[in-house]
Amino acid sequence: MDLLGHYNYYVVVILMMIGLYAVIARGNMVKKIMGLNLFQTAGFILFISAGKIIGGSTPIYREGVELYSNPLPHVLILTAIVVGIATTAVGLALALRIRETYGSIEDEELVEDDGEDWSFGDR
Amino acid sequence: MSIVDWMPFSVLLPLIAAPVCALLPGRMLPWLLTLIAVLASAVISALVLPQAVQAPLSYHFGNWPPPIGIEYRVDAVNGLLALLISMMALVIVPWMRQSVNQEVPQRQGPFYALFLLAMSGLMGITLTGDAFNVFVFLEISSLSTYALVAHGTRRGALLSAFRYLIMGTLGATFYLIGVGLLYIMTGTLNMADMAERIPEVADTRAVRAAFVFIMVGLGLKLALFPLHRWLPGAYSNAPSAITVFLAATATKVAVYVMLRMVFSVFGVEFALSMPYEEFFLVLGGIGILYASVQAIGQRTAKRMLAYSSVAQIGYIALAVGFVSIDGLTAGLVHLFNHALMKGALFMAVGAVVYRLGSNRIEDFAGLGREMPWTMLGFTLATLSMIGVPLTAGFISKWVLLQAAIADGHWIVVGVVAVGSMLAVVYLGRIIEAAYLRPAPEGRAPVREVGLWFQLPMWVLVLANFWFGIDTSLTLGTATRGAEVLLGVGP
Amino acid sequence: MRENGILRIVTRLLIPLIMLFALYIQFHGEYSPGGGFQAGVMFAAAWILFVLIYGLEAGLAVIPERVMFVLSASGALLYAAIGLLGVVLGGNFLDYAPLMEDSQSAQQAGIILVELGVGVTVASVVMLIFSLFARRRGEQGESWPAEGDD
Amino acid sequence: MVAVAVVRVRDLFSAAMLFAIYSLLSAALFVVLDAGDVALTEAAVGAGISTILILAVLTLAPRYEAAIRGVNWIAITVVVITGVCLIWAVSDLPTFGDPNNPIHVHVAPYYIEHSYKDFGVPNMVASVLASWRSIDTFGEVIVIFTAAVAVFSLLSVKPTRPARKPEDEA
Repeated sequence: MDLLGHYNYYVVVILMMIGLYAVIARGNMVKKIMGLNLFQTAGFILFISAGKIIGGSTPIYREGVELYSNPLPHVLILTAIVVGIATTAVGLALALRIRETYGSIEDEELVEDDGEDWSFGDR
Repeated sequence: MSIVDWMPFSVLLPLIAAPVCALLPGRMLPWLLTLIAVLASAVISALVLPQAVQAPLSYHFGNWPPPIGIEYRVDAVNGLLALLISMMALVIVPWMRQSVNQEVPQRQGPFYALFLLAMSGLMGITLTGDAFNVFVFLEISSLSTYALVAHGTRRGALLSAFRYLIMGTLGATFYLIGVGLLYIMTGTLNMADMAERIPEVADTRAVRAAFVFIMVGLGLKLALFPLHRWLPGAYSNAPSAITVFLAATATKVAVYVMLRMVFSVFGVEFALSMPYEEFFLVLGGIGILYASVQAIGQRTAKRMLAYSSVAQIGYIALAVGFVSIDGLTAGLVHLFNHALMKGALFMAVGAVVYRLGSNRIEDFAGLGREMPWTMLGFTLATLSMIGVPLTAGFISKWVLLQAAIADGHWIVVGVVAVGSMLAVVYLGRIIEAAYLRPAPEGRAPVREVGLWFQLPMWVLVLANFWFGIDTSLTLGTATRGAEVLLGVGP
Repeated sequence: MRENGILRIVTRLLIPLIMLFALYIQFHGEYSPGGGFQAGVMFAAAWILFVLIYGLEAGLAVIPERVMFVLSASGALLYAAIGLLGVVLGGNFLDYAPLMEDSQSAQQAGIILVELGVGVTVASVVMLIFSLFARRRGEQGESWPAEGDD
Repeated sequence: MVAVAVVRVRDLFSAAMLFAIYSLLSAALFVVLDAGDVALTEAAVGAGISTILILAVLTLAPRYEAAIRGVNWIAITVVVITGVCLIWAVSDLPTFGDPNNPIHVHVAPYYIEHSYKDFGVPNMVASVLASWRSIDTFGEVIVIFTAAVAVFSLLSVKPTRPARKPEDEA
């Protein structure tokens, strides 16, 4: 019963781990952004799952319905989704510019170019 | 209208000015609007602080009482921080005009709009009393910061901005998950309300995990060692003006949120039941040593100062690691003072970049004669950084050492001493280059920069001395803030 | 894709429907799922569909980028103005109660206006971002003809 | 699961498509969980806008990502630690769907009760969004506006900027 009662949460954790792995391990910037999105969406499912009441209904008032699911997480996640798409857009725009200036969007290929030592002037 | 009614406008005015600013043509108008908005914000913050020190002020948006609605809640801690942010912005905006003209030659409306958004985002994080609202304003300030960093003229700016974006978003999402777990356990998002409800559920693993998630998320944002990797690139590749602003404010706000969450929301007992103290002392200590050594090896001034910032965050982490009035006071004072010193240092470097187009350390050779005022300012700010008596830096180190000695943490005393030595070494390299080495053969004579650069920098340099001598504002407010955080005193 | 007659006709039928649906979502958001944000995205999606079929120039002829930019700012400003109106009329920021005598209709008016601000901003921002990305492609195509083999 | 495929597939184009499917699936999940508004948004944003933007970038970028060299052990360690921590935490959360969870007995009942009574607005999500937590939504509008300004300032620069010499700037 306990396992079933938390099924949603376990799924969330697994999705989160997949997304996080993509962000850290993948070199491709577009992939990183997708991973970030996976990670965020998993977080959203966590909130929404918490807002659900079994037997409850969508939080829109109707005559005779007593039990509604919690509207507050829905509001938070709406906001968070918007924030997510905003981040995605900016990230992709950056990836585009990087591709134009460096000719690649593989993060690892660009490591040396990034000037971690910042020693351009010595060459 | 009383001051409480004006309080949220220190956030809202720049926020509302931003869309207008984005539409304005040319260079002069956006800058002027930015200046006005920032000035208004600073005036409001200055008026709010004395009241907030007496008793916390609360403003209810839409007139809905919390926890139903969202409130802005200002006490000594965030009042001080809000004052710091808006004052720094006020000093930087006049400074940035020429520098931005050089580095952002295209349309400047959007640039200044982004600056306003970044600033008001930080202000919003500082003032709000709602855990989710923090996330929203965090994203406002972060998104605009990523774009601002990408405005840097070096092509590395894009890459740094992208990495900053990935790390920053991860941090924000971690924070969001932490808040989500807390919300699931307590049913509320208002910080004060959460604080009341956490003791009931403090023993659950979910709340503990929430604590860890929030710490990691904010640790990413504040560039706590070992999560600092994004910071040097972002600082060194951003336009000079943005570097000054970021160094002076952005990480400080993350520190503040962390303090607020740890002490005001989770509470001291809960924090002590987690390995909180060890966490901060160890990471802070290693951070200071590691970043200081890194700073010595850097070839450019901006990057060196960026590593120095990571080290300074280590000091703040050390200070807040002591769960005592002295420790927290030291952390808050250093938060404030470090903004003053780093602001002045980065401004001096920015002026050099403006003239030379370079900030490699060997290019500083001979500048002591050619740009005497800039380098004098740099040197004086360095003194404060090292912690020479009569400077602000001395005050923060003094309080920190007192706290360490009171707790019997002798290793910390040693780390602070070594860190200061290392600071002498790395900052000394620039000063040595500027004063002792002759200008390279064949370089065209470098002119001193104009008043627009000088005045703001000297305001900060003198502030370093002012707050080194008269500590009533910083130390007094910080002590009060520490009392508020620990929940003692009136 | 642009020469395909079926696609053109289907889109021509579809776009007004999507727009109508967007408006429905916008103004019916109080009664059923939806609201400014969803409507804005929906509206923008209709425009994007138009661009995919008829090309970016045709799309920009309907709404130039400059207008989108102004609209996106003005949506946010509309929101702020509603908030400020509450302050001017003696309440707190985003307080709708002082807007009208009757508190219920004041709240409704506030919500509708605010949602309108959200809708305008979101629609114009999404269109703007899409157009910026799409335009990039055209410009790059001219300057980077040999790229694309990797 | 689709998510695994999104990460595994090296063809970014297919990954984008799978990503859209993933978004649609989560939207469906949101409907099941009574979150109609969120589902609508997720479907429009995740499956619509994000995917379109990703595709727009992909037309300009190589379609295949570089081969992965070996296994990234650091990433796996970080992910596993996070995952274990989360599993450990979530198994302690209140049971899914129980109406007596703290989340349902504090604050939320006020919204549910007063939305229709005080506002005459049946959709509680709308009234929480636009009235009770209105400043959040204002922040949200500002975020999306920030994104517009940011993308605008990033992409309005001419694409073929001459490669600048790093020496002469800093």
